[in-house]
Amino acid sequence: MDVKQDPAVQQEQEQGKRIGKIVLEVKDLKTYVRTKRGVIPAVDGVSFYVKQGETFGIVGESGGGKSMTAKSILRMEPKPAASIEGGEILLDGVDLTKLSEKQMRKIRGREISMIFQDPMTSLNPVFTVGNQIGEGLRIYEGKMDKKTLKAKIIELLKKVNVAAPEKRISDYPHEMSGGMKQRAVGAIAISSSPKIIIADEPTTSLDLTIQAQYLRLLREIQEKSGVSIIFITHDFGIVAKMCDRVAVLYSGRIVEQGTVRALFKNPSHPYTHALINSVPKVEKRVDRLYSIPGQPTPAWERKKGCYFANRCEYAVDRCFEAYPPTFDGLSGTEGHLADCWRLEDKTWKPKPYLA
Amino acid sequence: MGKYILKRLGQAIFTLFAMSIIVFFLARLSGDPADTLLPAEATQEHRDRMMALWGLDRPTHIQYFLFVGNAVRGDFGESLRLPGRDAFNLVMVRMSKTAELALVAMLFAILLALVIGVFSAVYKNSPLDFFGKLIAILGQSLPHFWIGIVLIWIFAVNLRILPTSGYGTWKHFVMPAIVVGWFQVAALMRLVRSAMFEALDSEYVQLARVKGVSPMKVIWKHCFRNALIPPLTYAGIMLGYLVVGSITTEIVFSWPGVGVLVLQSVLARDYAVVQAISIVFGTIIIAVNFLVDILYAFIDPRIRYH
Amino acid sequence: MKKKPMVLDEQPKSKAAVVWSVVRELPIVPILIILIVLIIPTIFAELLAPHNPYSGSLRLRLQPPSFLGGPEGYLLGTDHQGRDILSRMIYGARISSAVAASGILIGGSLGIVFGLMAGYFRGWIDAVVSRLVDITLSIPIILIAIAVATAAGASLGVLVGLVAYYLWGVYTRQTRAETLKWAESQFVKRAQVVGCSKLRIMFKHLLPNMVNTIIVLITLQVGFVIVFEASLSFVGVGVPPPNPAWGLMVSEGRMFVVSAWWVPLFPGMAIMLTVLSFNMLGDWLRDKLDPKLRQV
Amino acid sequence: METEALLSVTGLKKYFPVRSKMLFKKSTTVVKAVDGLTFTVQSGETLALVGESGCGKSTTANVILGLEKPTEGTVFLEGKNVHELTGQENRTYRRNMQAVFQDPWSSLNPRMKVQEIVGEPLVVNHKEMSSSEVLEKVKQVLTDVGLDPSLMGRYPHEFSGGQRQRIAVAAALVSDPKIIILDEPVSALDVSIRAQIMNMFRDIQDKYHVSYLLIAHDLGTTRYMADKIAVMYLGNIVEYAETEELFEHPLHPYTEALFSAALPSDPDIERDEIILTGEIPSPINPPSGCPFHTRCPKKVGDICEREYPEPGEPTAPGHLVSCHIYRK
Amino acid sequence: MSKKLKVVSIAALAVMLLAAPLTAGGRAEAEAAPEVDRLLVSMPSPPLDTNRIWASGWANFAQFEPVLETLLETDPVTGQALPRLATSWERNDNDREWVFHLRQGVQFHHGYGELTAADVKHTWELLKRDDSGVNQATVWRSQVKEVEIVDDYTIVFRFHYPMTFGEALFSRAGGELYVMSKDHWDTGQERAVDDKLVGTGVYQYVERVDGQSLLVEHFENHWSNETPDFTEIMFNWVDDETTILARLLSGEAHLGQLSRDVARSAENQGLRVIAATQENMQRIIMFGGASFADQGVAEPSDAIYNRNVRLALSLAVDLDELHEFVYDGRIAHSYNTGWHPNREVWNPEWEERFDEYYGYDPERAKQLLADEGYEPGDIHLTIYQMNWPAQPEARVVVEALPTYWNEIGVRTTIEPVDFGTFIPQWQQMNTRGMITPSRNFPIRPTEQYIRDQLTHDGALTFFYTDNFIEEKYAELEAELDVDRRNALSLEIGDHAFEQIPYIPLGMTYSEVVVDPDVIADWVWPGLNPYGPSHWYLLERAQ
Repeated sequence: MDVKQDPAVQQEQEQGKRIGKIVLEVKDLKTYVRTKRGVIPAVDGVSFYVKQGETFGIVGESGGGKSMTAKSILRMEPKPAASIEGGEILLDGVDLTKLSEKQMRKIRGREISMIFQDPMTSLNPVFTVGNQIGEGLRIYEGKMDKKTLKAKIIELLKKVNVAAPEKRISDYPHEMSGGMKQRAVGAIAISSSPKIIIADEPTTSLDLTIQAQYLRLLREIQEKSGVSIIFITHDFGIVAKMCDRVAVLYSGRIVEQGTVRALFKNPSHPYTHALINSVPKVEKRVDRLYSIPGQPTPAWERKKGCYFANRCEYAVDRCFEAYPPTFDGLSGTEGHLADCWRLEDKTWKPKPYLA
Repeated sequence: MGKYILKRLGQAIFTLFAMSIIVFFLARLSGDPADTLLPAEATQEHRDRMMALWGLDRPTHIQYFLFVGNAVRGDFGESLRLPGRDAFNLVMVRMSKTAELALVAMLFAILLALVIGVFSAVYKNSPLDFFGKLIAILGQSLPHFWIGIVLIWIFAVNLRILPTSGYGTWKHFVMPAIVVGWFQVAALMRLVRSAMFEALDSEYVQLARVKGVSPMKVIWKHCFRNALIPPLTYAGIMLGYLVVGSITTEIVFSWPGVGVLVLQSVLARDYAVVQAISIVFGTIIIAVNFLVDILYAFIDPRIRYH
Repeated sequence: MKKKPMVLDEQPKSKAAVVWSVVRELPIVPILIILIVLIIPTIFAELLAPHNPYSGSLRLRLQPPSFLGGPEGYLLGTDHQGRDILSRMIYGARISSAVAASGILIGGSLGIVFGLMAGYFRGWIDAVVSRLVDITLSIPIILIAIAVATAAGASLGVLVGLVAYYLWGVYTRQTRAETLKWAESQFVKRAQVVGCSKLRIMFKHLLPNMVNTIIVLITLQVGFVIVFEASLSFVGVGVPPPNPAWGLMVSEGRMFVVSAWWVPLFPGMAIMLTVLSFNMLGDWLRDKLDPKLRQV
Repeated sequence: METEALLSVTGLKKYFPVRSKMLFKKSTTVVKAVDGLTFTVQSGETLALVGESGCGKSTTANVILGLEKPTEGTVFLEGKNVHELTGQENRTYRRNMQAVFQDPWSSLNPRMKVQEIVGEPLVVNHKEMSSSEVLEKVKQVLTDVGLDPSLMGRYPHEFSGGQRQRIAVAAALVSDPKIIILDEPVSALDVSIRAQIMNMFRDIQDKYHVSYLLIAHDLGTTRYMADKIAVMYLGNIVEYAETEELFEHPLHPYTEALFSAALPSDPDIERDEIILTGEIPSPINPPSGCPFHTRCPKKVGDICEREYPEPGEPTAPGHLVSCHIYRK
Repeated sequence: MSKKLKVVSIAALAVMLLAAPLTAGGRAEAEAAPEVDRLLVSMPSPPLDTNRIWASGWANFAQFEPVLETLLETDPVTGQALPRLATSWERNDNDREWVFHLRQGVQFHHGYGELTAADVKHTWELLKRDDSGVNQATVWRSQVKEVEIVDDYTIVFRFHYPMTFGEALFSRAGGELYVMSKDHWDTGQERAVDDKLVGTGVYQYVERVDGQSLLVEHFENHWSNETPDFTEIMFNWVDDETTILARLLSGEAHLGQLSRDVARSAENQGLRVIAATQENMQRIIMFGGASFADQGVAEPSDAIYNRNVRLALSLAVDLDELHEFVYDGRIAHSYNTGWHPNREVWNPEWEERFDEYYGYDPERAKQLLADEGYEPGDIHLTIYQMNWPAQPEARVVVEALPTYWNEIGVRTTIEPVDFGTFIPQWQQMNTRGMITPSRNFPIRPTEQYIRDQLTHDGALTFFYTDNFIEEKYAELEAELDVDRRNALSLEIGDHAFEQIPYIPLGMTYSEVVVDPDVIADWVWPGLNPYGPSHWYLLERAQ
């Protein structure tokens, strides 16, 4: 198998991306959801930032709060069951949690846009693709005559490499191939030249070769427009391939975040460590996968202490008493953070799992 | 697509054929028309003469073949009860009045159901949802005739803003259409509501919201079009219900439609008219279902035909 | 935005609390109404009814309710035969629920069996059943009702038969659609792999999964049946008098709408409350069990 | 393949007729879902069918499971044609052949208790067993798959995804099958659970000596689980080899493209990306000749369009590849 | 949303939907209504919404009344036959020949010329057609031997048998000879009639809207030069009584037909009930059945064959209560059904002894049953209930009878049937009991009545048959002397009274409800059992 393992190449690419200042900063975000079992913290004090032009990954398992975090940023948490109960979401210094729905509508699409899980179902079946791309354009750029609108739509379709965009414009979604639909969704996402695109598990349902096409498309879009992407996924492979920095969510909290390389090379939180080791590798055969025992505890059954403690092989008494603080500067890099009591000991590390 | 249409057409024709058999024997189920139509004083000779006149002295299967042969040409014979009147014409004249009423009623039902359905889906579990549902269900919770009588008393006798009954101006349409249509609102509303839930849940609606489309536009442009489709498929069944309702409603509002005709014809064993009514109704319902199937395929081309 | 902030409960909810929170959500009012108006009278008619529902004295004809100055002991007044309206309503509940229950039971079971067969076997069985349903639904029921009732005479049996005949198509359609949906599911595939017989798959695997839908369907149809009975009584082919069915009472009483309003009003109220309650209950169940149910 | 294989599939074809879209025109088109498969599974080994959606791997599973009749070709289990079984033979076959499906949420009947689900194969196929014997067996397999048997009175919805998949495995194991078809058994599970389940499959194989036919699209999973791999494209096997041989030396251009598209397990891994153009062609009118020629970056010439490349063993014995590149 | 709010809102809506009619403010005060020229009539739709009057029975005739005239008219006050299209008439050959002298100068509507004997003969020919369905079709067809046109103004009807009730047959009171124009017929035969009806009445036909209405207007060239108070009459077909009441209250109808129960509410709301004048021409309501016979096909062992059982059943019914509470007192006793004091044959004893046979005495009834050996519960009757046109009270009575009979230990089942199902049963004498409205003929009807209802030979041999009556009627038929015939009639009457052939409930008047602001008064005899006649006598309110 043709594999290059040259860190220098990676470095080079990252720099080539022209990563700029911080665009979005989320501080101690708390989104609570009312369920039959009571109010549960779906997002439980999440803090991170995203710089211009970078790809920030949010990775975690179902129920970890990934999607709720994304929805909260867009202020689309399902009301009234869910509500933001604390924290700030600063977009260029403006706190989105303080904005009214009407003001938020000016942010959505224009400043932050989103790509959903399934490009196949995120187009409305009863409208033409041109219509759906144009809809956003008219909102962002005001009324315009049909001709200009059409020209702009075609321009956008060209940007996402749609062949013969003049013809595609009047197609209904069901008349297009899957790849075309992906591109159309991409065109909608960049139609307003947003600062940030949130991609919510955009490739989960795709085949490998199609996934590869799509990921390349996203990368192209980013290169062309310099947009920041928040990539929400459960797949470490995608993180490895696409992201600059990553945050690992577990039960509504970020347990570890940092650059992708730092995280992969020096996973500091036992959960991150376990996750990385429980994924079967394409590159080599492992004798036995690491497997994390049990499953995440539902919020209403949670005891005090670290949420991961009951599944953690390194847990000590303290882990069951209080939630650990966040430690910075792990693996010698600033910005590599993790929540684990064991990290009080600066030299402690989860022991490498020998497969 | 062509094959699909042909297949549906074949099914529709078969359904009609099977229906004709049922209708034919149903009409003969309840005895001789002579017993109802002739005065009690009539003699046997008188009776026999009438039976021969109407062709009822022939064997049943021959009557059936004659019936089918003529029915295909729209000839159901003369009404037994209204001699000299062509049964088919008689039905069609009345049917047009019923159709007018049904159309207005359907329009009313669809409008109200859409508004209630959409709002009660969007504002689920709110007072709006509750009242919307209440109004929708109320139309179903009392018999047509009673709602009709109540409306007559309120709007015609007390307030005098609408005519009590009869056919004529647009004002005559208001109350019967409400009565007939209201009964359908609940069912339609449920369809719209669940379709709206589906649409509201969909990613394309989320995408629209992310695009910054205003909530009203999300609801009325993106969800609404999709929520329209399921009620459409209900149109055929709805017609059936409309007929049930229109008969009692027409009697209360002395609407000159098929309602009274149905009642009188069946009670009078007016074979010709009963058959004409059933076949015309059945054909309309089958045709509407057929059209809906076709239309459905056009409106929502995602449908796959297996 | 002035709304109550959510507070994380210190104490996670106990099982009992969860159960209670579900119970609290039950549509208590409709359930109570159904109990009081329909079910309790159905069971305890003999105990509850103060008078004979079938006979009265013509001298006591059209007397107003006792609280409006009518004779003692006739709480809701008397009808055109001098019979106690309350007693008739109490026995009427029994007739209404009997018609609805047996009609739905017969029509429902037939429809479920046919729907399961059509949906699971597909092919010619499906074609035949589907055509039958089409035919059933395309001949207006009222025509059939009048024809059959004039031929066979109006009776409770005929009425139940008509209701069943009308409903079987609805059930067949719904069950068929559900069967098609579930037949694709992996647990059915698994059952096939295991080697379950077709009968076992239909009745052990498919049927239990349609219970939700069927229950919702039933709740929504109880009301329909009661109103249907009233419509048939209006054209003279419903429950035969002197049986005290609610629909018949309203239908017969409508001529007294001005002179003796209590005759149609109270049975009308019973119909309305029952139907409304069943619909509310049905809608609630639907929201709980099957919010995207594509059927009426 | 000298010893008689446990499962042997020969020349398997499954075509579905499609209705013509033209008015008055007779329909002749078919979907060639599976177009001539031949492979064997030996006792105790794991064969993986890998491919993207539409390649026919699920149809293959359905035919082997007896849910569909093949258009052509045969499936033999322990020397018996599975589509020509009767009575007791059929019950034996049902016992020996079990399956675990992808979605643990829909593969367990939500209206049946765990003990009913797990015990059903016995109830249906081992009519001689008493209910207490069935219950004993159910308890035993539940323990084997790592579930507490005391939970067997509960309904599936009371379990998490991983537990439900264990229940499904228990139900497959309960009749002591010879082979279990694993249809994407972990792809619907969370990452941390996947490892548990995959480990469990391996443990069970060790313990029961059962064969697996694994249907998968995830390469990591296949590399971890399978002994042999068949790569499928448009109803055909394009390459077939022992797992390590295949991963180390992929020959077919499609296999190469597939592997290059696999996500890396480390950010430092950078592969030459072979991005295939276009979509997988429709199986209704599959391309003539080599089915991959429409997207193949290494097309050698007209022959690819004309002639179907018969499989050969150009590099190593047992490493079959269907490609004209290696046919010169 | 609070539960309380929900409950309150449901209650509010319930009241709105259910109780609104109760707030009916009644008839609005007429704001000095302009004089009404078009009279609006709301009536149940006629069974035949057609101009072909020969096609069906009397139930259909109300709609023809304003347009057509008969040879003789019935005096609304005395009930006697008066000249109408015939100025005079003679009976010859022991009533076998009836000669009519027609009025000269009578013009047909729409310019179809003058009435002549040919038109009368033409009308008769219509009535005896193969497809004729009129009540007296048998009479017109088989009893009339020939019709001779002597000259344009003289016509002779010759009968096979003595025609004893010619005054009824040739007037509105019992026949269907509504004279129609032959010239008009000749223009297009049936189609011409379908197009319009051409008669000589005070009103002429304007148009008929299928299923909705019939409009007639004053005919200016009417021979009598009578000017009716209303220049137009519009009949609207309204089938639900409640709607008729609503139309009357809202001014959309000035005249309507309602059952007594509804009429009572109408009176409370300020409307007026006008009853017909002729007691002996109204409906007789009685309870009878084929099995009340001592010979025939049914099992004679049935309890109902026992005269004393019939007597007991009769005694168990409280007629006074029925009269007062169901009919509001607007009903008279029918002492011996088929006979009436206004007619030639009457026995005053019947009235005196009525209570003895038909009065209310449940104790005696019980005793009678016990004497005949019947235990309570032994006797089980089936009552066929039909919807008789223009008999809304019948339903109430049918439901009341079981209560009375239950008192004396007789069980009853009500079985709703319709006419068509019933008639074959009736003819096979399988019917056990029924309520039926019947009607007396005003002039010398008794013999016809006996023939029809009490003998095997009559068209209506399904009420009561009896060897004694058979014999006497045979005698009567052979007898030509009127006095002797009357004596036989009386003898049969005595026998019938004694045998309790039916339970007579009474005789009722036809009634209409009118808006007193529009209609001041109306004297009409009430000839047609199903609807009003003599429309030209309506008096408009000032």
